[in-house]
Order: sequence, then structure tokens, then C-alpha cells
Amino acid sequence: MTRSFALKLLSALLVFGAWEIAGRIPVSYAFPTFFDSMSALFRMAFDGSLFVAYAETLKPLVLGVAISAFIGIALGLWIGLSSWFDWLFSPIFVVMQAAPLAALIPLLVMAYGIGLTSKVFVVCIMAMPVIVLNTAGAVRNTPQNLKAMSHSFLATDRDVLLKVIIPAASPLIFSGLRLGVSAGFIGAILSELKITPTGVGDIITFSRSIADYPSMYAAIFSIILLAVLFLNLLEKIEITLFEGNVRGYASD
Amino acid sequence: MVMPQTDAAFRTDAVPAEVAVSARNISKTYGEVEALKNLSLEFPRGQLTSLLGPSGCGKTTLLKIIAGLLEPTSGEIVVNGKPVKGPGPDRAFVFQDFALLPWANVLRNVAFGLELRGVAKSEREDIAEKYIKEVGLAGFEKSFPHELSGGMRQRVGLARALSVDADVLLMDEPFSAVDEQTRRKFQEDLLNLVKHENKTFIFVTHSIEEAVYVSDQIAILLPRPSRVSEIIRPTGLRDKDVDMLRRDPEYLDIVDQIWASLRSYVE
Amino acid sequence: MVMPQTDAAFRTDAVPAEVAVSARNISKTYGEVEALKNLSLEFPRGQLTSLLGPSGCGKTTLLKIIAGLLEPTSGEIVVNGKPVKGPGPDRAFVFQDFALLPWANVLRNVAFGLELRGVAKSEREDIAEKYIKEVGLAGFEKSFPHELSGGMRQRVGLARALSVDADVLLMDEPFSAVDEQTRRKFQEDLLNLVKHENKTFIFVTHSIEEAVYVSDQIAILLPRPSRVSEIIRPTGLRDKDVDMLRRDPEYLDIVDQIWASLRSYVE
Amino acid sequence: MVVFGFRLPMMASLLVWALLWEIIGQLGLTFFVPPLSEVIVTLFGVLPTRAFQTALYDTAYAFLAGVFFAVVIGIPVGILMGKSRLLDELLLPWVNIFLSAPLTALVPVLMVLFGFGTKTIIITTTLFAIWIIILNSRAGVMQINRSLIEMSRSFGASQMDALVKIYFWAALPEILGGVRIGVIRAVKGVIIGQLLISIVGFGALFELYSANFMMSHFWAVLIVLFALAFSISEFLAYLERRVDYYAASR
Amino acid sequence: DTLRIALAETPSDELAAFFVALDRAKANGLDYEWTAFSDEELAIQAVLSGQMDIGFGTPYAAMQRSKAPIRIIFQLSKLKFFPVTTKKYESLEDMNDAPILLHSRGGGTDSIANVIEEKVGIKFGKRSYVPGSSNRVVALVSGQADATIIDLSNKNKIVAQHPDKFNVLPMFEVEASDEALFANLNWIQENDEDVQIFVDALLSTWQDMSEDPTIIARETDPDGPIGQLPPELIAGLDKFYAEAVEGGLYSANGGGRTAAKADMEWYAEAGQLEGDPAELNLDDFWYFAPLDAALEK
Ligand SMILES: Nc1ncnc2c1ncn2[C@@H]1O[C@H](COP(=O)(O)OP(=O)(O)OP(=O)(O)O)[C@@H](O)[C@H]1O
Ligand SMILES: Nc1ncnc2c1ncn2[C@@H]1O[C@H](COP(=O)(O)OP(=O)(O)OP(=O)(O)O)[C@@H](O)[C@H]1O
Ligand SMILES: [Mg+2]
Ligand SMILES: [Mg+2]
Repeated sequence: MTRSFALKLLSALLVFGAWEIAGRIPVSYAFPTFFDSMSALFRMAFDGSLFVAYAETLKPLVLGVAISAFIGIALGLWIGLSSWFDWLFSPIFVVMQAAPLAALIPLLVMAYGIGLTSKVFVVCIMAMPVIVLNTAGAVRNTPQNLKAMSHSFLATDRDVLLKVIIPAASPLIFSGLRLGVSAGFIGAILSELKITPTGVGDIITFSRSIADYPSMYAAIFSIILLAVLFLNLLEKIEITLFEGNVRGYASD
Repeated sequence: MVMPQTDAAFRTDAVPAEVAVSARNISKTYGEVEALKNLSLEFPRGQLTSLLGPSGCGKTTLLKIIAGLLEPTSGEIVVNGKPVKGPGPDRAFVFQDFALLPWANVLRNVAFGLELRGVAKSEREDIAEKYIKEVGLAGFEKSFPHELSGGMRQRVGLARALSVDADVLLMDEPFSAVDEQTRRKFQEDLLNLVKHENKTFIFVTHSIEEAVYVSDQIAILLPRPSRVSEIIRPTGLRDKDVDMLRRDPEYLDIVDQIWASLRSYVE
Repeated sequence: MVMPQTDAAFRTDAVPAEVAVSARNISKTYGEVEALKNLSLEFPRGQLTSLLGPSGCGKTTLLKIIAGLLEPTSGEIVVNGKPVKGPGPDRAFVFQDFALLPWANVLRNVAFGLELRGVAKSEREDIAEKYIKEVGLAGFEKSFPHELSGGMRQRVGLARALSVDADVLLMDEPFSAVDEQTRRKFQEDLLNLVKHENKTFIFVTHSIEEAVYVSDQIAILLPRPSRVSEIIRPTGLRDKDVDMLRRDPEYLDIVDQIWASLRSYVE
Repeated sequence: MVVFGFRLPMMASLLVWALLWEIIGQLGLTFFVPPLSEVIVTLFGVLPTRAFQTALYDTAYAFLAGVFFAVVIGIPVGILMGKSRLLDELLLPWVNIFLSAPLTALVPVLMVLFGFGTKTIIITTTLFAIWIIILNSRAGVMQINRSLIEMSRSFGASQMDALVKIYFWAALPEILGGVRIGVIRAVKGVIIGQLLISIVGFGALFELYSANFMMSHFWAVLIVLFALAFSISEFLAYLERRVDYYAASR
Repeated sequence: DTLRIALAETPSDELAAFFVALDRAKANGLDYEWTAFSDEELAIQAVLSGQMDIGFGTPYAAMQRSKAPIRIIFQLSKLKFFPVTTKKYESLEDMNDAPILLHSRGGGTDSIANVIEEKVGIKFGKRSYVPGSSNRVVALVSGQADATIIDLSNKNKIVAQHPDKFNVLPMFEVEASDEALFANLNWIQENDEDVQIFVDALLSTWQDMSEDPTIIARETDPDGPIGQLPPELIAGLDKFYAEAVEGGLYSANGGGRTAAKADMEWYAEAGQLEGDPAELNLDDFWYFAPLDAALEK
């Protein structure tokens, strides 16, 4: 653990160092240094504006991600289990994946207004397809002999689903969730950039329009930080839920 | 050692033993491969029946059909008078490839059958603990399958099947990976279950010696497409001293008889 | 039947047999579990050595260490005078769990060892065909592992190991899932290889009978943490008629001796 | 989907959805959804124009290049990460960061670093597609059966052999799943790139049509895009089905 | 070498005049290429970082804050925006406490709203931000909002499509720039010939257009980016430019010092420039030489 922490620290140092240097050259007037961005971040954190912004941003994000995770996994399981459902619905998710969201935003505004609903919708469109498609794929690949075993011990369909299919599919479900969550973050920001600038999206657009680049980068940095923390949390959940699935690395 | 065999033998001779499982005209083809062809066989209640036959002849297939895991291409299985439509609580299966959940530890794997039957956690773990001790895995409750040796994995699968306390036990080469010592113990345990709990065992093995020692009846299967070629009912062996059995002429005669009949069909 | 055993026995008695593989003070711990402890054992060239021991005592572990697949915690393995650093072309392995490529058919699986050694396609397929026939799987070249029975899968793994023609064959319960008939044939084939090609076999089995019949030496391992407790060298058995062996008092004496010594250590 | 023993192609269900669309369009609920028939007429009007063809070319080029890099880099990186602890510890935090970085917000940084041309659009496309490919390959490798690895080592497989002949194949069902999703995401990536970085290709058409409320034009281009995503996804699904025979018996 | 132009939107009818000017410049030997960016900020950043030569927009904040030596050389269009409301409101005075949709915080429409508040003496209610005039039109038409401020062409569209549903409230004149051309000072000085050709062409086009708006449609190259637009859009060019000229969207003399002064006041009021507008030095923001020279001719 300490070694992996040291490695993380080292690679972080390298990257931030490179950022600082690039900012000092500078590569561009629009590219602030690492320290400028961090001080902007601390300033926003201390005057509280960052937290106000996050209170705003997290609403559609958390709501959308939660909806996508629940409905997405459920739909994914269903699609993976029923060829009929697969036939009817997986094209929709392929289309959703491919839909150029940024161009569709006027449509969303039309349909759902400029409030929370359309932002939640954007987050869902971004997050759900990958969760659904990954889950469905993993379900199809559940080891046959384990299914036979649980049938012989009288598993109900629900048991097979909960106790065999889901644990066996969990590595892929979680990688789908990770992507879904991060896509949700993208969606939340995108909706704040494109539908109505509020929250962190507002900090980004506003500081960009007044050329306060350190604040803009600080906002981007903070959202990435948040997303990474969130993904780590997800990984912890995966490890505690499915301990035996972590069989380590093939090289060990 | 007590004498379960004599009981069974008695029953067989006097009143015909009640039939627990019967396979009627079972055929099974996998695409091109004809695994079973018109196989019929009866398994009396409270007795242990062994299936002996060349590798790939369809023993696993037959067991899975009895378990309700595979549909026969034709024919039907009747368990306790009812035709089999799928898996039931009256049958438990020991898998040839163990079929352990890789993400669950030994305790959970053994308790899994009970878990599926909705037994409460503390209760099923107590039962599982007991069977884990019984198969000699005490101390490995928290290990994961990939941390166990081959034989230990097999014993996990065995403990799982025993713990659900089913009427009919379908065992597909259940002792193939354990040492002779342990195997002997398990055989004894099986015989106790047959005698005291009136359980029905359907047992696949490749060891003629094992079959002769534990079985009430031995069904010898032909190579693919498989039918029953012969049924042998060893009697009066179980009451002998196990350690002396190896030199017992009666025992050796039966082994030789089976050996000869297997060979004649194979060659 | 010819008499390989007498040759070996002769060699052993007169000139000490050359050592092909030697394990020196091998210890291995997995986290908490101490599998092997200070185990030393020599495997003479051109002989078949069996490892007998309770399930979970560390036989697979020892084999994998010899193969160079696992690092011992301490001690070293010397093969043909050179310490083992990793896997080498001089050793081939038969895996307890078969380790077949599920995406490849029988032909490719059997040829896979040769493929990794860079043998041209047509050549390796010819060799593979030959061994597939030898293990009795002719006609199943195009089948995939999931379409085979347990014993058939095991034979694919066996054919793969044989086809690379290595000096030392490490076999982890190679016949556990095949019927006695086929097993007998394979045993004969092994003895031929030992005799005519001077190959060295290290063989894990749970069958005392099998060990006694095929081995030049039998190493009996203690339960975990494992050391060699005894080495038994059966002599003069292989020249007897196989079918009569079962009743041979000499054979039965050795079996009983091993049985007794295993039991004394286990209990 | 099999009906009466006949395998209905995946696409066929789109007909059901198309019908639904036509009905909604005919009902005239909203001017945003013109009837499908009208969209198709427009589509055939638009197809031969030079503006459309250049856009198609620009988009397809950036898309294919982006997917190419995502696949060629993503699969090996994912496999290596699943295989080696050191590499995984080094890279995983960054994979997570890039994965979670709101790419739209990162675009300014990308532009500073890579300029405004097709190059940046290709990079954006790659960034959309690559992470799922990496993560799925990694997940596939991490659940690989250890015996297979030991087997290949015991037969003297080199590192390269093991990668190409064991890891890749054992993880193939997951990898293909990842590539399929990655490719579909790349479609979105290329459009977002075209909209955010410099407005070219289909992105420009979308912007133009939506800004001027030319909804049937808008949907016509969208259909072309969906068709693109669909045919590629179907092709990969076909490959996935070809490895189905062993996916569930690993 | 080639002049690299950073547009802040995709070529559409509103850019037809600009492309006509580019064609004229090309005829005089100017070699150029253009890239369309999705918004003004990106175009500004592209010029700031030297990846583009000339950009489209009003980068006053960037000039003052990041101390980048960029200067405006030509005013392309004025901030002609129109308060459009549902029938609920009749005049600006009615808008006290009324919620309103604007482009973005600190953007042009936001500053217009500020100035309206000051001049009319009202206070708008909650300001919501929806980037893109067309998106705000959508919101208005679908009943998501009652009031917004949109640009000329969208105003015309909404009036044409829903003649009786919306009011366009009367507004005072605004002289400040919406779009202007800017570039790095160094670059301007090093490429003064190209810049001159370009500004000459722009000025002549703008002057010709203010006399006869139909020249734009006539001079548009059918194979150029405008000519390739859907025929529906091209058909509307004459009308668009007639209305634009009439509505005073373009100043025929390229803006110059008048525009610069108006900008100082406007953007200081809007919060994008700091300091007293009267004390700001115009030469820190504009570079008048090419425009002056063009006007001389
Ligand atoms: N990867 C591992 N992690 C932890 N413990 C392990 C691991 N592999 C093996 N062990 C332990 O090491 C001991 C020896 O295992 P090994 O597989 O060598 O036994 P074995 O003699 O081959 O048994 P069997 O006859 O059942 O195959 C066992 O107790 C097992 O639990
Ligand atoms: N899923 C399948 N698809 C195609 N053929 C199969 C399938 N499963 C089994 N078979 C074939 O059916 C035959 C019988 O297989 P089965 O597993 O029942 O044999 P078995 O008697 O259990 O053999 P063993 O003793 O080796 O385990 C074999 O020839 C095998 O090739
Ligand atoms: Mg079998
Ligand atoms: Mg073992």
C-alpha cells in the first residue's frame, strides 16, 4: 500500500511539475501555472463559492448517476438475459451512445426546459448506455457450469441472478459503472456549459469569459479531483462486495 | 463396521426394493455425437448405485439428465414416482469440475446450497462448518478456491452437496482427486448415510475397486452411444474387514468379473 | 510385457543411477500456509518416481516448483546439473485441472506446446494427430474442450505434454478422470517411454495400486508442512502378468506397507 | 432474436422504432420531430451535395483514425495493466483521471497542447473511445484462469507469445465488448470534437441545421451517423458472437 | 504566408458579408484559411496562443487581464440585441422583477440587461442563462420562459414564425461592438501589408453593402462555404442584409474610434473592463492604423 501510494505521489509530482513548467514558459496566455490554479482553487474554497457551486452541480449529477446506475444495471441484466429484450432495446442504447448530445441540446431544452430535469436527462443519456451495454455483455458470458450448479441446488431465477450472474459479471459491471459515472460527470458539466451555466459549469464559463484562467483551470481540476475520489470509492465498494473476485495480477 | 449390505441384499431378495429413481429409455445427442441411446436403469431407494464405463461414454450426461440440468433427447426420468421436469430439492449434485464460486470463500461455497434454499445465515453457516470439518477442511473456511489444492476444492463441492441433506445424491467422480486415506473415510461416511438415513446414491467412478466396495449395484455402461450392458450386485462384502478386503478372494473375483466384462466391451 | 523394472533395479543396486532432477531443502509458504518444509528428494534419470501423500500436502506445489512455475521460499531445484530459474524445454507438465485453451479445438490444444516452441504448422499438426490417436481421441480433433467429457479433457492435456517430447515429465494426477481400461493402457505407454526413451517421470497419484505398479520409486509425503517421510522402491513387479497382479502377494505386501505407513503418518 | 427459427437481424428492431417515429411525426406533436418519411426525403436531397460529402469525409476520417489509435493503444495497455501490478499502479490513477475528466472542459487544454486541426479532433475521439477499451481489457485479463498462464509458461511461452496467444484470447470476449462500446462512444466523441474544437464535418452541419431550425435536415444527418455507429457495432457484435462458444466456458 | 482566421461560429447567413470581403481580399492577393470555433472564447484563446492569426470576438477582458498584446482592428457588427417577450410585457418598464433568459453570466446579453436596468430604472428578476440565441428562442417558443434577449436574425425569425405571440420591446441604440476582428500586435506590425489588404476589402464591402445590401447575395461564391449552405438559407440573404443594414447592425466605417469609445463605456459598465472608461487608453485595445489608411483611400 505504501509502495503504491509512493508511486501515485511520484507520478502526481511529475505531472504537476510539468504543468507548472508549461505554465511558466508559458505555452499560452490562456494556460496558467499549477500554483496559480491551486491558489485560485483555495481562494474559491475559502470564500465558499466552490461549495455553493458544487451544491448546484451535484444535484443533477447525483440524481442522474443514481438513476443511470439502477436502471442501467437492471436493463443491462434484462438485455443480457432475454434475447427478445436484447433485440428490441439494445439498438436504442447504441443510438443513445452515438447521439451527438451537444447538438441535441436544443431538443432537450424544448422537451424538458432549462431546469433540473433536462440536466438530469443529459447525465442519464451520457451515463446509462455504457452501463447497460457493459452489463449485458458480461451477463452473456457467465460461466455455464456455475449456472448449472446453482440450478441443481434449486436456485430460483432470482438467486441465479443475484448470487451467480451478478458476482460473475461484477468486474465488467463495475468497469461499466466507472465509465458511466465519469460520463455522468461529463454530462453534468456539458449540461452546465450548454444548457444553463450554473454551478461549476458557471465558474468555468464565467472565468473563461473574463479571462480568469486560473479560476477556470481550478474549477476543471476540482471536478476531476471529485470524479477521481468518486471512482476510488466505487473501487473500494467493488473490492469489499466481491472480495474473491480480486485474484490479483497475473504477473504476481 | 456394520453390515448395510446384508440389509439391502435381504430387501432385494425378499421384497423388491422400492425404486427411488428410474431412467426410462433415455437418449441424448449433442449435435452429431450420440452420447446415450435408449438407456434404462432403476435406482433402488436406500442403495448406492455406481456407474462404471469408459471415459466419454455419457456418465456425466446421464447424471445431469437425472438432476434435471439437461433435457434428454427422448425418454424420461422418474424420481419418487414423479417425472423430472428440472432440478428439485430431492436431489443434490457433486460436480466433476467442482463448480465452485471463485468469488466466495470456502464457508460461503459450502453454505451456498443452503443459502439458495433460504436457510438463515447463522444456521446455514453452522451446518456448513460441520461439513467442512467432516471433509477435513477445518481452518480453511476463509480461503478462496484459488488458494486450495485440487483435492481440497473437490471436498468443498462434496461438503456443499452433503449439507443440503437431499434424498438422492448424484456424485460425479467425487473422490477422484483425494488421497486414498480420505477416500476411505468418505466411503465409510457414505455407507453410513445409506444405512442410517436411507439415502439413495448415484455414483460415478472409474475405480472398479471402489465401485465393488461401496455399491449395492454396479451398472456397467457401454461406450458411446451408451446403454447399460450389465448390472452387478456385489453382496456380503461390506461386513468384511476393510484392510483385509484387498486380499479377499470373493472381492477379487467380482473385480475380475467387472474388469473382464468392461474389457470385452471396450475392445 | 517386458521388464523395465529389473533394469532399473539393477542400475540402482550396482552403479547409482544418474540423478536427473534433485530437490534440495525446498520450503514453500503461501502467506500463512506452510506447504513444504525443507523437502529434499532425488529423481533418477530414466525412472518413474511417484509422489504419494494426503490431499493438500503440497504435491502440486512441489511439481510446480520443479517446473519453474513457482519460486520456492528457500532451497533449490537442480535439473541435469543446472539450477532451475524458470520453465525450460527439458520439462513438460500435465496439469491437475487440465489447463486447456477454451477457444482452441483439440488439435490446436494438443499442438500448442509445439506451437510455442516454434514448430511449423503442418509438422506440429502431424505430431499432434499422432498423440491424439494415442490417447484415444481420434475423431475429436475439431471439438472444443467444452464439448468433451472430463476424462477426454484430461487426455488432451496429456497428449499436449507428450507431444513436446521433453526429458522430464511432470504429471499431476494425469489419469484421475480416465477409466481403468484407458488408465492401464496409459500406464503401459509410460513404462515404454521410461524404458525405451530413458525419460524421467515425476508422477503424482492418489492410487497406491497405481503407484506400486508403475513406479521405480515411491516418495511418501507427510501432511502439511510436507517432507519426504519414506522412499519405497518396488522391484520385480512389472514383469508379472498385469491381470494377475491384483492377486500377487508380493504386490499386495507393498501396497499394505505403503498403506500402513501413510496411515501411521496421517493419524 | 430468433423467431420461427429465423434469426432476425439486430437492425430489424429499428423498424419498430422507425414506425413509432413516423407516427409521432405524423401526429405533429412537436416541430422537432418531423415524420421519418420527410426526413428520408431530405436525406436523399442532402446526400449528393458537396457540403455533405466533405463533411462525411472529414468525419469518417477523424473517426476512423481516432478509433484506430484507441484500439491499437487501448488493448495492449489494458492487457498489460491487468497483467502487471507495477504498470497498473502507475497507470490506473491516470486512466481514472482521464476517464473522469470532463473532456468537454479539458478541450481548451487539449487545444493549447495540440492545436485546432483534425489532430485534436482525432485525439478527442480517441479519448472518448480508449478508456472503456482499456478497462474492459484489464477486467478480462484480471479474471483469467491462472492455470492457462502457468501452462503456457511451462511450455516455454515468451512474454510476447503469452500476450498474443493467451491473454488476448482469454480476455477477447471482454475486449470485443469494450471495443464495441468504445467505437460507439467514438461516434459521439468525433461530433463533440467537431463541435467544440473547430466546427467542421457533421458537427458543423448539426450546428447549422439546429441553429436554423432545419429539423428534417438535422435528423437526416443524425440518421447517417446512427447508421454508421450501427453498422460498426453490428459488425463487432458479430465478432462477439463468434467467440461466444467459449466465453461462457472459460 | 497564409492568414489564419479564427471564426467564432460556423459559417451561416450572418457571415456572408464577411466571406464576400474575404473573396475581395483574395482577389487582391490575400492568401487565407479559416477555422470555425464553437465560441468566442476559443477563438480568443487560439489567437492568444498564436495558433491563429486573426480572431473574431470582443476580447476586452483578455486584453486587460492576461496582458496579451492583442488589438482590435475592425468592428464587424454592433451589439444589436432585442428584448423579446411574450404578450405579458409591453415595454421595458413592465419588466421590473421579471425573470429573464440571457446568454451567459458576464456575456453580451448580460451586459445589455445591466444597461437596461440602469437606463430604464428597473431591476430584472431571476436571470437564467441559456447559451445561444436559437436555444433561447426554443425556450421561449416552448413556453419555458417569458422574456429573453436575442440577436437580430433570431428576432426576425421568431417574429416571422409567430407574428402574434411575442412582443419585441423597443430598445435604445447601442454602438458597442458585438464582433470585432483582432490580432496580436506584433503579428499585425509584421504583416502590415496583408492586414491592409484585408481591412481595405472589409471596409469596401461594408460600405457597398450599406448602399445596396443585395451585393452580398450577388457576390457570394457559389462554391464557397456560404454558397454551399442549404438553398433555404441562401434565399434569405437579401432579406437578412436589408434588415441588418436598416437595423444598423453594421457600421459602414469599420467602427474606429467611435466604436472604441463606445466599447470602453459599455464593457466597463458590463464589468468586463476595470477602471474608469474615460481614462482607459484606446491604443491599448485598438490598433487604428490599417483602418485609418483604408479610410484615407
Ligand atoms: N495460491 C495459493 N495461495 C494460498 N495457499 C495455497 C495456494 N496454492 C496452494 N495453497 C495451499 O498449499 C497447500 C498445498 O497445496 P497443493 O496444491 O500443492 O496440494 P496437493 O498436494 O497438490 O493436493 P491435492 O492432492 O489435493 O491436489 C494447500 O494447503 C493449499 O491450501
Ligand atoms: N456440450 C457438449 N457438446 C457436444 N458434445 C458433448 C457435450 N457434452 C458432452 N459431449 C459428448 O458427450 C459424450 C459423453 O460425455 P460425458 O461428459 O457424459 O462423458 P462421461 O461418461 O462423463 O466421461 P468422463 O468419464 O470422461 O467424465 C462425450 O463424447 C462428449 O464428447
Ligand atoms: Mg464425466
Ligand atoms: Mg494437487
